[in-house]
Amino acid sequence: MRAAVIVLPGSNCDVDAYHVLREVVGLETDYVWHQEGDLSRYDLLVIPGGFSYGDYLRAGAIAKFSPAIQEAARAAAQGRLVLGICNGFQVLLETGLLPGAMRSNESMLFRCRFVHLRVENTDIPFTHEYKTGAVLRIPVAHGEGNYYADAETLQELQEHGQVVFRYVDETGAPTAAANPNGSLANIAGICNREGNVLGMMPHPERCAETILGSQDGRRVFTSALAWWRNKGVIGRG
Amino acid sequence: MMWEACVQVMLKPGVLDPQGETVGKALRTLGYDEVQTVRVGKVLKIKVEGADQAAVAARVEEMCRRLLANPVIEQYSFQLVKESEG
Amino acid sequence: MMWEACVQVMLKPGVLDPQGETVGKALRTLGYDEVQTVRVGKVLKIKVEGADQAAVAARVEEMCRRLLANPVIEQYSFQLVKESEG
Amino acid sequence: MAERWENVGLTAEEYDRIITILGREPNDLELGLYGLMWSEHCSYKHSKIHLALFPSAGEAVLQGPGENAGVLDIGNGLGLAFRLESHNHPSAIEPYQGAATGIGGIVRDIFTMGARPIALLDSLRFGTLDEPRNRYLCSGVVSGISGYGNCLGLPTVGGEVYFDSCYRGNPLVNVLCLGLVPKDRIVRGQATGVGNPVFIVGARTGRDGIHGASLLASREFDESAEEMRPAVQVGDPFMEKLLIEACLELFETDFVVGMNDLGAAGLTSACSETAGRAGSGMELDVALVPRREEGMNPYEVMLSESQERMLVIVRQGCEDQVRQIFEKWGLEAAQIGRVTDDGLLRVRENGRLVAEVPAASLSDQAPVYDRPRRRPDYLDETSAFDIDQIPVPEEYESWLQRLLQSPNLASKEWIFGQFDYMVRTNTIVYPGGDAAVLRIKGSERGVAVSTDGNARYCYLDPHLGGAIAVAEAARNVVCTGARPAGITNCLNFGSPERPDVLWQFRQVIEGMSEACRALGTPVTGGNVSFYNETSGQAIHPTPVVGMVGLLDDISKRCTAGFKGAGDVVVLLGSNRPELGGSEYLVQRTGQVTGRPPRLDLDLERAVQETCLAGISAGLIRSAHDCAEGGLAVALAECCFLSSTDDLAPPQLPGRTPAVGVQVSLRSEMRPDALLFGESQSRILVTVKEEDVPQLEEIARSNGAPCTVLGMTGGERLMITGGPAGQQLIDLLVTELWQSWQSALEKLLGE
Ligand SMILES: Nc1ncnc2c1ncn2[C@@H]1O[C@H](COP(=O)(O)OP(=O)(O)O)[C@@H](O)[C@H]1O
Ligand SMILES: [Mg+2]
Repeated sequence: MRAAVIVLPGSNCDVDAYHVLREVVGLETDYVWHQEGDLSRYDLLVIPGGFSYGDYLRAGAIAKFSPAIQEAARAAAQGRLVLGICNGFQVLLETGLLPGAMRSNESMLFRCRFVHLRVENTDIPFTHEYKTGAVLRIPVAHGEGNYYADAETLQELQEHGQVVFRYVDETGAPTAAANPNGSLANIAGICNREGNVLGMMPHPERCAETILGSQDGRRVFTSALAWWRNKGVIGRG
Repeated sequence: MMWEACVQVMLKPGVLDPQGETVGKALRTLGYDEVQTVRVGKVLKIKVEGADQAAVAARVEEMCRRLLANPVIEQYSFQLVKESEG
Repeated sequence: MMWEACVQVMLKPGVLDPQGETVGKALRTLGYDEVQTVRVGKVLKIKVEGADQAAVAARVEEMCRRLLANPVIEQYSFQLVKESEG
Repeated sequence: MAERWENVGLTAEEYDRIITILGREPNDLELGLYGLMWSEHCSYKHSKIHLALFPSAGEAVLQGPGENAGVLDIGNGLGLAFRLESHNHPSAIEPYQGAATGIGGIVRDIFTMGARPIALLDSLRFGTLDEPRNRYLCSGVVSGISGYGNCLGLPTVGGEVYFDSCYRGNPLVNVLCLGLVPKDRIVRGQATGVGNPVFIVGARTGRDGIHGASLLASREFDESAEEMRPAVQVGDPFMEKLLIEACLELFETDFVVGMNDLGAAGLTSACSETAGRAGSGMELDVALVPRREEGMNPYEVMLSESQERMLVIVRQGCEDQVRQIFEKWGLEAAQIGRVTDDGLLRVRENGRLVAEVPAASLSDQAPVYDRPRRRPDYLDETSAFDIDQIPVPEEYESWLQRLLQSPNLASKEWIFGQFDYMVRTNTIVYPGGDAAVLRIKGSERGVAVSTDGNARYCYLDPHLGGAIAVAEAARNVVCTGARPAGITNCLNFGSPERPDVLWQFRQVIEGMSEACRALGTPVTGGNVSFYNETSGQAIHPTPVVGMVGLLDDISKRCTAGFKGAGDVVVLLGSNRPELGGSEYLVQRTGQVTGRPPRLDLDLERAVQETCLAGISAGLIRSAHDCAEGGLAVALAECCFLSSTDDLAPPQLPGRTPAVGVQVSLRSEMRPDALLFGESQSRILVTVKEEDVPQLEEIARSNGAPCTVLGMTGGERLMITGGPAGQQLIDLLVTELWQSWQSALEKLLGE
């Protein structure tokens, strides 16, 4: 499997995604500059966190026009894997690859801290190595992670198991206090209908090594690798 | 000819506006009890070159649709004003 | 009576507007070569209760000065519109 | 009418000096250049001779003071570039942008050296939070740092904040940046090689900030600040991020001869400094400088302090490749001049000569002053203060509760939680403890870093206070298992034209130097911020020390929180009845008074060596410095930060505490001094019961006092002690934690 980390002007978690993919998971990984128009050789495209174009106007808004992001849409349509983390998630929303939109955190403050996430759907390439309902400890670091979708979209998301991660407390309950940003229905990550495009606000690449306080994010990457090795069949970890 | 498009982008009604809520709360804390609701949006003043008002308007409309507003949560409106030469 | 104050807050001329610069560049990259400059500001729609227009205007003016605009780098203007009852 | 020189802030003598240098009267532009470069901010004319006292040499020093940042050798072929800088005056006018552009400036200082910036710290001082203005300044500054630093993708891993009425009207915003550079690729701010082209890259030049940082920071701060308002600049972190990446990409090539950021005094400073350092000259044409505004005259172009710009001196013949790199990152790079060998800075406008002065005369021939110094009178009163005037309180629990909610001692998570302290995944000890630790990927090594400076001690005894700032910073770093390696510093003072302020300044430097020598930590650079006063009222002398330390093996790193129940709590160092200058005394009397705690540098070293040896032998399971609030507060903090994780954790902030502690402090001392006194050279450590003798042996061989105080466990913080051995504190840890954890948010969250 070959992975690409798309580097947009203003990306800054590109180094972290690269480090995890290459050093921790051991994938062949390249940085690709956002002007790159042909990403057909990659099985996994990661749109990393950061502040693409300074997050000016709206987070992710300007990035959606980059050739590499347009390529991500093609990859998604072909069933290859696309993962958007934090700003990458915002980009996926702006491009329409995932439904909904992001607003400022309810507190209007940037918040960096560890939260708990419940894995709601373990039937997709990125999460099949988790146990359903598993509670993960994983960091968030964002100022605009307050997910919004209209009622209809929300219902569709729920019906099709597209809500992949929810903010919960230590016991796994999706309480208001456990929600770091006011996100609708405590949503922290969603996927497309097919499950090959995942967007999430928390940072799995920041908790894939014990030295960083948690390894709970690692399986997002190893799941993807196993899925690819099994030629698209989901194996239970 | 030079035009100034003044574009307003607001969150759709019904979409909770955290910034508006925060500003509203701050105003009431400062003693402005008469404040009922606050909604915060963006205004963009865009200077564009163009011969014909209708054509310029169509282009600005397109900019709004493609980039300036996110139709999932936002709505936009704009006014076009002719700039005095020089 | 209910009023809506529509407050515009813009950076003062001469103050760098990184957001405007970046949006302008993005628009030109998208092919809108006619775009000369872009300045981005805030618009706040504030619903206020008040009997008398002049008094309401004075209060809104004060809100702008004290909280809504940062006089060091920003300037503001506003319009007051009477809301239809109900 | 004001004299010519007065308009640019110079004296008649300084004007004469310019005439001597030039052999003629300067024209207006030339005079403007001198005015700026000879301002206190740019020339250090009042501080230079005192700063020379700092020990700046050391085996590991790859670059000492004089460049944009100091660089220490940290092994593995790497240099650690770091520097601390103030942005006090801009932040007082516009807290968000002032702090943001402060970050922008210090980051440029680091990557100018060829270093990849890896982390930030912030040291802040505000007036008390009961005043709305101070709350506004504090939250504005914090969001400015957050807005700019987070966008750059730089973790802000630590810092400090104090609230004291002396900073009312004069907040301090000092920021520190660290960067890594291959030892053999350090870039210097030097313009060498006759004929080499000079580029300006990054943002366009506007009228913003003309007479900004330099003049604002070189004058007393009063109502006239109002009219300087247009001098406030807006930062563009996105532009800066592009600039960092482009410059670092450029450093991979061999196209660059030298580089300098454009900070205070803009082009004037960058050109004259690079030429001055190299002993060369430079010729430039202001008409070639890309502008953001029309109609700017040469004076404005030369003096503009527009942000996010760099001056790059390039090897002749590489112009196009250089342009291409900047183009890739969407940045403008304009060739504006070339290096000459005649020592002159020659400025043209469309070819017409508009200024011609010796470059070095601007950058390092400013006059140097040794102005009068005098010990201030208030010291007689404060040092005569007698603690026996203050009755011993009835009970201690409510005092502990009160202290833990004081914004000076409460959890700072409301602040650092707004900073992305994890990005780049190098932070392996998070903020919230003593020092942050960053791993150096691809090696076993790590860097620990902390900023410290208790200004109350400096106010009460500047010599001692200066020494304590260094000792405490070193102690913080030692608590993680890192060996202190060097410091940078920022000296925030009132007007140097006042003898009492200058006396304090000198004393602080002497104290710091003494401690640096004793602890083997050279000073690699720093910054001076004078004129921090409002209406004749100066701030407390406030040196801030930025200390870095090195860990050879990061798997041995140590954190402050207790690691579960059943460990023995040991105090390295000893308690003395010292309440002078303490937070407790301020809370009780409303006054900063008394004598600060003593500092015995031999003892300090013994304690630090013991702690380091204990950590590296794998005995010490947690280590925490006793600082403000004294032993009781330190014990509470060890509980608050406790966990049951077996692995050395990065110490996640904001988690509910895991264990309590029970200690007995046998002492004849009055209990409030015992609990809340701020004696120096104390570290609280925990070890397994069977390891106590081994730790005692290490302590003995180093000559450090070592006392078993008690045991971790339970849910309560229990302290017995004092002359009668009575119960002093018995409180539920989670309850204390809640008020400590939420205090700042309550005050600032609104
Ligand atoms: N302004 C700040 N920015 C970031 N971190 C901060 C700030 N203030 C305090 N901290 C962090 O909070 C913790 C406690 O700070 P402090 O009380 O000054 O510790 P100490 O007394 O041990 O020096 C440290 O980890 C410090 O880095
Ligand atoms: Mg400290």
